[in-house]
Amino acid sequence: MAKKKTINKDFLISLYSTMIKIRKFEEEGTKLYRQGHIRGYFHPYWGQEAIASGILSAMNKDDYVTSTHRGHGHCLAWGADLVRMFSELLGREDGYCKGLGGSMHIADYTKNNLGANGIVGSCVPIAVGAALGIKIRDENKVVTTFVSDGGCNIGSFLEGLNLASAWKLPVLFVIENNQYAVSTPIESSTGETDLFKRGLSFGIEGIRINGNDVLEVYETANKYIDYCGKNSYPYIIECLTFRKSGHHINDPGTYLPEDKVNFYRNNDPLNIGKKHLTKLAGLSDEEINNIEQETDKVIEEALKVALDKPEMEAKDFLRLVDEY
Amino acid sequence: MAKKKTINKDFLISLYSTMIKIRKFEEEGTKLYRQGHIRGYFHPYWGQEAIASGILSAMNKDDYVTSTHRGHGHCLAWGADLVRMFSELLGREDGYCKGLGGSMHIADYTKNNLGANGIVGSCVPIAVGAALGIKIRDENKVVTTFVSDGGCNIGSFLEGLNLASAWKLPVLFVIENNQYAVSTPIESSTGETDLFKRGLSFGIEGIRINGNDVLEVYETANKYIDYCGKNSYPYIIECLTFRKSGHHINDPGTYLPEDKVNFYRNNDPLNIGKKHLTKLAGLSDEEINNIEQETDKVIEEALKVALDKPEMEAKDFLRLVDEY
Amino acid sequence: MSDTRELLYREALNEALIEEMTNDETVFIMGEGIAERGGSYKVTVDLLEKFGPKRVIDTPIAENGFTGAGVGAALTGMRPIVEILFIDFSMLVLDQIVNQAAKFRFMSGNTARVPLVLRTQGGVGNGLAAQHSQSLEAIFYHIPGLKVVMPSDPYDAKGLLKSAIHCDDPVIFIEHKLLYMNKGMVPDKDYVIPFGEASVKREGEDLTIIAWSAMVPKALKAAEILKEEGISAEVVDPRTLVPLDKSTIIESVRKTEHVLIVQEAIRRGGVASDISSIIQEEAFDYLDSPIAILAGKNIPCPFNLNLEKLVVPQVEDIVKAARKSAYK
Amino acid sequence: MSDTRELLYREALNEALIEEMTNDETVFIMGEGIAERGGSYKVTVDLLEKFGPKRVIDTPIAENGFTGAGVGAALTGMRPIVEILFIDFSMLVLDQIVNQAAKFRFMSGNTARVPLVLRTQGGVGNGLAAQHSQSLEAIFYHIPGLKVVMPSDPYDAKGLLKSAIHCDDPVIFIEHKLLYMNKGMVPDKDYVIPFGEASVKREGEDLTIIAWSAMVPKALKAAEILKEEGISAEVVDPRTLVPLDKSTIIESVRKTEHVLIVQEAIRRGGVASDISSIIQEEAFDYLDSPIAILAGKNIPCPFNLNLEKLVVPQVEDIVKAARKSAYK
Ligand SMILES: Cc1ncc(C[n+]2csc(CCOP(=O)(O)OP(=O)(O)O)c2C)c(N)n1
Ligand SMILES: Cc1ncc(C[n+]2csc(CCOP(=O)(O)OP(=O)(O)O)c2C)c(N)n1
Ligand SMILES: [Mg+2]
Ligand SMILES: [Mg+2]
Repeated sequence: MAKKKTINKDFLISLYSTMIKIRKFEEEGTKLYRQGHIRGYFHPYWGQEAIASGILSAMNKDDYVTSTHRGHGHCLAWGADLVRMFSELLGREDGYCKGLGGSMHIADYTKNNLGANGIVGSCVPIAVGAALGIKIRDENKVVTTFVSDGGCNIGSFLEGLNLASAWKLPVLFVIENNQYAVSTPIESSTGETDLFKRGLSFGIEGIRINGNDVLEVYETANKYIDYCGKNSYPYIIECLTFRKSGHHINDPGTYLPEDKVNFYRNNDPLNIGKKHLTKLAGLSDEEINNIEQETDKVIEEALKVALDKPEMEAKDFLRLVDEY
Repeated sequence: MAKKKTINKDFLISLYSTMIKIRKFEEEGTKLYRQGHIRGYFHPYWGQEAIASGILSAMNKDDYVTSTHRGHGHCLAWGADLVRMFSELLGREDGYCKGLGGSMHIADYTKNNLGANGIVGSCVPIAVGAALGIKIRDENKVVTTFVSDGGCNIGSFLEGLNLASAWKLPVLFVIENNQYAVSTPIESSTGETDLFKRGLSFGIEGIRINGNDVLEVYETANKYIDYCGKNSYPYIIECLTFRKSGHHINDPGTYLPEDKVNFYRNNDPLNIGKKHLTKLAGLSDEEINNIEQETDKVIEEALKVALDKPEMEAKDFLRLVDEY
Repeated sequence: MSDTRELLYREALNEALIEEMTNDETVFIMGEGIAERGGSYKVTVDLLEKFGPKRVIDTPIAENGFTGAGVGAALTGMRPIVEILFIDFSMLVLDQIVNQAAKFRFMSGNTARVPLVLRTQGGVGNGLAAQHSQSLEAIFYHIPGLKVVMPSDPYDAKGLLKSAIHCDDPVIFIEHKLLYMNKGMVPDKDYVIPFGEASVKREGEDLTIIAWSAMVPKALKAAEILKEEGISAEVVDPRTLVPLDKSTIIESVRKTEHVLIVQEAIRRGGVASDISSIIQEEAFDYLDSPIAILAGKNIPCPFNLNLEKLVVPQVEDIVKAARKSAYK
Repeated sequence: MSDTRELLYREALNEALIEEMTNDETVFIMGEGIAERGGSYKVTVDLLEKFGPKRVIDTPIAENGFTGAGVGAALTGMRPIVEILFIDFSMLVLDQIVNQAAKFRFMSGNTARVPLVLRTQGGVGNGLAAQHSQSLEAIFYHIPGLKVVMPSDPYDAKGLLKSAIHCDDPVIFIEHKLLYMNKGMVPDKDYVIPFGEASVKREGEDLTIIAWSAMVPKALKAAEILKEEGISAEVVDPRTLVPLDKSTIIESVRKTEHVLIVQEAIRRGGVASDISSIIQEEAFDYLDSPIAILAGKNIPCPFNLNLEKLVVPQVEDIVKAARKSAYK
C-alpha cells in the first residue's frame, strides 16, 4: 500500500524522469522496429506516460501490478531494467522472458510485475486472483490492474469487477481511456462513455481525472490505493488520455480525427510534467534539459549493451521443448 | 411490440389461468419425476409464475423470447401446447424437441420462442443477436430475455447489456431475482444487490418491481416493451421473487432461511392473482375454483395423451447420427 | 502396503483435498456451491468447516472470472483448486486455461509458475442432455503446458489428486459423473500416484483394451465376458493422458498384437485417435490387425434415456469390438 | 472454365463476401475493425461503403457477446459472418460455438438452424508470440455439429467461403495469416466449392503428403525438391476437415502405400492423428510403412524469430520426413 511521499523537488524529478524514460524507450524501440531488429506487435505507450508513472509511483514494491498489450510503460515505471527490456523486445536471452515472450508478454515475476498480456481484459481476473491471495494470506497489499476503453466492454473485465466487489478485494482498476480501441472510437462501443461509472453496476465507485497530468494521477492514485487497502475494496480511476500515434507501430492512425489528436498535442504529459518541474520545483530549462540528456545517455548505453546480447540457442530451446 | 390490452375481467382471468397452468404443470411434472418417468435436471418455475405470465402477455407473437434453465413457465406463458411440453419432458418424439432436448432445452423456433438454455447467461447474447436481426431488417419487434440473480454476474449477460446499449437494440432484460443461485444467496455473489442497477455501467436504466404481482408485472412490461421498441434501446426490469422450493426437484433447499421462505409464502403469486380476480374482476370463490378445475382437467388430459406418445426409435436416431 | 478401507470415489477425492489443505496452507478451493453445500457431487463436504471461508470459497456464476482469479492466485504463490461444475462450462474458461495458465511458464522465460488444479466433471449421465454430458478431454490434451488427469477408481482418484495439487504446472483433473458413487479400496496411509504411469487394470494375452475414466469399469466387465469366450484381454488405463505413459501401452501392444481403444468422447479428433497414431508409429511391425477405436457417437447427447445409451460405448459394444479386433 | 485472373488470397475472400452480401440481404458481417478500417488483414475492405453500417458492423471487444449475437441472429433468419481476429481469441467464444451454435439443430429436434460463419485466422506468423500464433482447428474438429474449413489458396478460399455462407449449419472458416498475400488464379465467373471434396494439389506415385492451410504451399515446394531426388509425391489438401473427404485420401494411400501428414498445429491431439487413425483403420493392408506425422513442436510459440522457425514444419523438414517415409 501507498506510503505517502512528500511532493518535493526530488519526487517531481523522479516522476518526470520516469515519463521521459518511457518516451525515449518507445522512440528507440520504434527505430529498432523500423530497422528490422524487432518484429511482431509493438504497441507504444507514448502519450500515456503520466498514467503508469503517476500510478505506480504510489505503490509499494510488494504490491502487485498487471498490465495490457501496451505494457512497456508499466514495466518501466515499475522499475524494470532497461537492458533487459530492450533485450526482450530484441528477442535476446537476457530479456525478461529470455526472448520467448516479447513485447506483449513482458513481465517480471520476481518483482510482482505480472506483466503485459496479449488478450484484452484477461489480466483483470488475474489481478483479482492476486488480490484474493493477499486476502487469504492476510497481507496488507494492493493490486493495480490496467485496462483501456476497449477492454471495458469484455466479460473478463466486467466479471473481474464483480468478483472484486463481491469478495471485497483491494484492487485498483485503472482505466486508461485513450478513447480508441485500434480504430474504434469509444462512442461506438458502449452506451456509457463515462468509464469511471463502469463500477456502478457492481457497487464500485470511481473518478475521472486528467490522465496526462502526472501529479494529478499520482495524488489520486495515492488516495485510492490507500482506500483500496484500508477498506479491502476495489476502486476505479479513469484516466483520460490519448495515444500519441496509431494503435501499433505499423498503424498510421489515419482514422484519428484532428480534434482528438489535438487533445494529445495540447496535453502532452511531458509538457505538463515539465511545467510542474518549472513551477513547483523551480527547475530551470537547463536543468530539465540535463535530465533529458541524462536519460538519453542511459537509454543509449542500455541499448548498446542489449544489442550485443545473444539469442537463446536452438539446442537450448529444443531442450525446453523436450521438457514440455 | 406490446399492444395495450384493456385490463378487464377476461384479461385478468387469462393472466391467472396462465399462472395456474404453470403451477399445475410443475406439480404434475414433479409427480412424474418422482415416479421415474422424467430424468435429468428439472428446475420448476413455481413461485415465479407471475413474471412469465405478466411479461409475456405484454408481448406480440412475432416478438422473440429467450429463457433460462428454469424455462417451463416461459414456454407455457408464450402459449406452448401442453401435450408437446409434457412429451418433451417425458422424452417422447412428439415433444417440442422430439425428446432430444428435454427440460433445459425446450423451445419452439416456429413460434419465435428461442427456448430454455442450460448454460447460465448464454441466452443473453443470443437475445441481443435476435434484436440485431430486427434492427437490420428494420422491423418493429422487441426481444425479451430472462435471467436470474446468479446469471447477473456472468460475462455473457454483462457483455450482452453493453452490446444492446452500444448498438441501441430493443431488448427487454427481465431479471427474475429469486435471491438465490442454487444455494448461494445474492449477497455473497455481488457487491451490488440492487439488480435493476446492473445497467448503470452501460447507460441502461432499470426498475425493480414485485415480481409476484402479475398485474404489476404486466403493466410494467407493457410500458417498457413499448419503451424498448420506440427508442430501440434496452431496459431492465428486476422482478423480486423467490423459488417455491429447492433449486431443482432433487434439491430439498434446506439452506433456505425461514424468513426468505416466508417472503414467498406471504406473496404467493397465485394468491395475489386470486385477489385481483376477486377485487378487480369481481369473481366469486366458486368461479375461481372453476378456473382451477378447468385447468386441472386440461392438464390431466394433456398428460394422458403425452404418456401414450412413443419415443423416437433407435433406428431413426441412428439415421440422425449418420447425418452429422 | 498398509491397511486399506473401502471408499467411494467422491470420498477418496474429499480425503485428498482435506489432506492437502491440512498440509499446505497455500492450497485453497473455489467453485459454485462447494462451501456450505459441499458441492453438487459432495466432493467438498466438510471443507468449509475445517478450513473456513477464506480457503473454501463459494463463487458467483462467473467461470471465466474465477478461473482467471485462480490463475492470478497461482502466479502469486497460492495453490488454487478451481472447480468447474461441468466440463461443458469449461468452454467459458478456455482463454484463462489455454492462453494464460498453459502459457505463462513459457512466455515468462520459465520464471512464472501456475500451480493450478482445474477440477471438473464430464461424461454422459442420467438424462442431462447435450449441454451437460460432453467428454471434452481432447481439447485440453491438445494444449502444450497442461497436464490432463482422468482417474477411473477411488484409489487413483485420491493419489492423482494429491499429485495434481503438488504439481507446479496447471492440471486439468477430470472426474466422471457416473463414478462418484463407485467403491474401491484406498490405503489408510498417505500416498501419491505419479503422473505418467499407466495402470494395467487387468492382465491378458490376446488383446489390449486401452480405456480411461468411466470406460475402465466397463472395459473390465467386458474382459470378464470375453474371458468366458476364451479371449484374454489386457486392460490398460493411462490414468494421466498428459503425460501419457507410452511405454506401458507399447509394451502391452507388443505382447498382444491387437488393440482396441475405448473412449466415451466422440471419435473424431478424440484422444483415442492420437493414441492410435502413436501405436501405429511406434509398434507398426507388431500390429496384427488394425487398431480399433470404439467411441461415442458423432452427435450431441440426446435427452431421452434410451437414446442416450446409444451414444456411449456399452459393455456389449466393447465385447463385440474386442471380439472383432482379436480375431481379425 | 471461363476466364480467370490472379488474385490475392485476401482479395478472393473479399470477392466472396461482396458477392454473397449482394445476392442475399440476410448476410451481414461483424467483427473488430472490419468496417471503416477494412479488417486487420484487409479482407473486408469496401464492404462498409457497399453495404452500409447496418450490415457491416464494428463490434466492441466482446468476443463472447458478439459471437452469441451472431448465433441469435442466425437462429432468427439471418446469415451472420462473425470475424474473430485471431483464432487464439476464439477461446473466449467456445461456449457460444460448442454449447450453443453446434447444438441447437440437434437439441431442438431438428427445428432450429444456425447458418453462422465464424471467420478467423491462425498459425505462426512474424513474431506474434504465444497468444497470437496458435493452430487450434483440432478443437473445432472434435465438436459434432460444426464444419471446419481451411483453404490454402485464393481459388479455394473464394469457393469455400461462398459455400460456407450458403451452409445452414455453423462453419468455422480458418484462414492463415501467412496466406493473405499469396497469389492464385481465380475465375471471373461465379463458382462454389462443395464441402467434403479434397483437392489433389499435385499427383504422384511414391508417397502421399496430406497437408492443409499454410502447409500446402510448403508441401508443394517440398514435392518439387523430392522430384529432383526421384521421389514422386502426391499432395492432398482436404480443404474441409469437417466433412473430411476420406475416399480421396484412402484412394491416394492405396496407390502410394506411404503417407506423411503435415500439420502446423502441435502433434498431440491434432487433426493429423485423427487422419492417421482413419487411414490405418481403412487402409491397413495397403500401408508399406508407418504413417508419419510431421507437426508443430509441443510448446507455445516463442517470440524470437529464429526459434519461431523451429516450432513449425519448414520445407526442408517436410523433404526430410517424406524421404524417410517413402523409403522405410
Ligand atoms: C480479446 C481480444 N480481442 C481482440 C484483441 C485484438 N486487439 C489488441 S489491442 C486491441 C484494442 C484494444 O483497445 P483498448 O482496450 O482501448 O486498448 P488500447 O489499445 O487503446 O491501449 C484489440 C482489438 C485482443 N488482443 N484480445
Ligand atoms: C455457466 C453456468 N454455470 C453454472 C451452471 C450450473 N447452474 C445451473 S442453474 C445455476 C444457478 C443459477 O442461478 P440463477 O441464475 O439465480 O437462476 P435460478 O436458478 O435462481 O433461476 C447454476 C450454478 C450453469 N448451468 N451454467
Ligand atoms: Mg483504448
Ligand atoms: Mg436465482
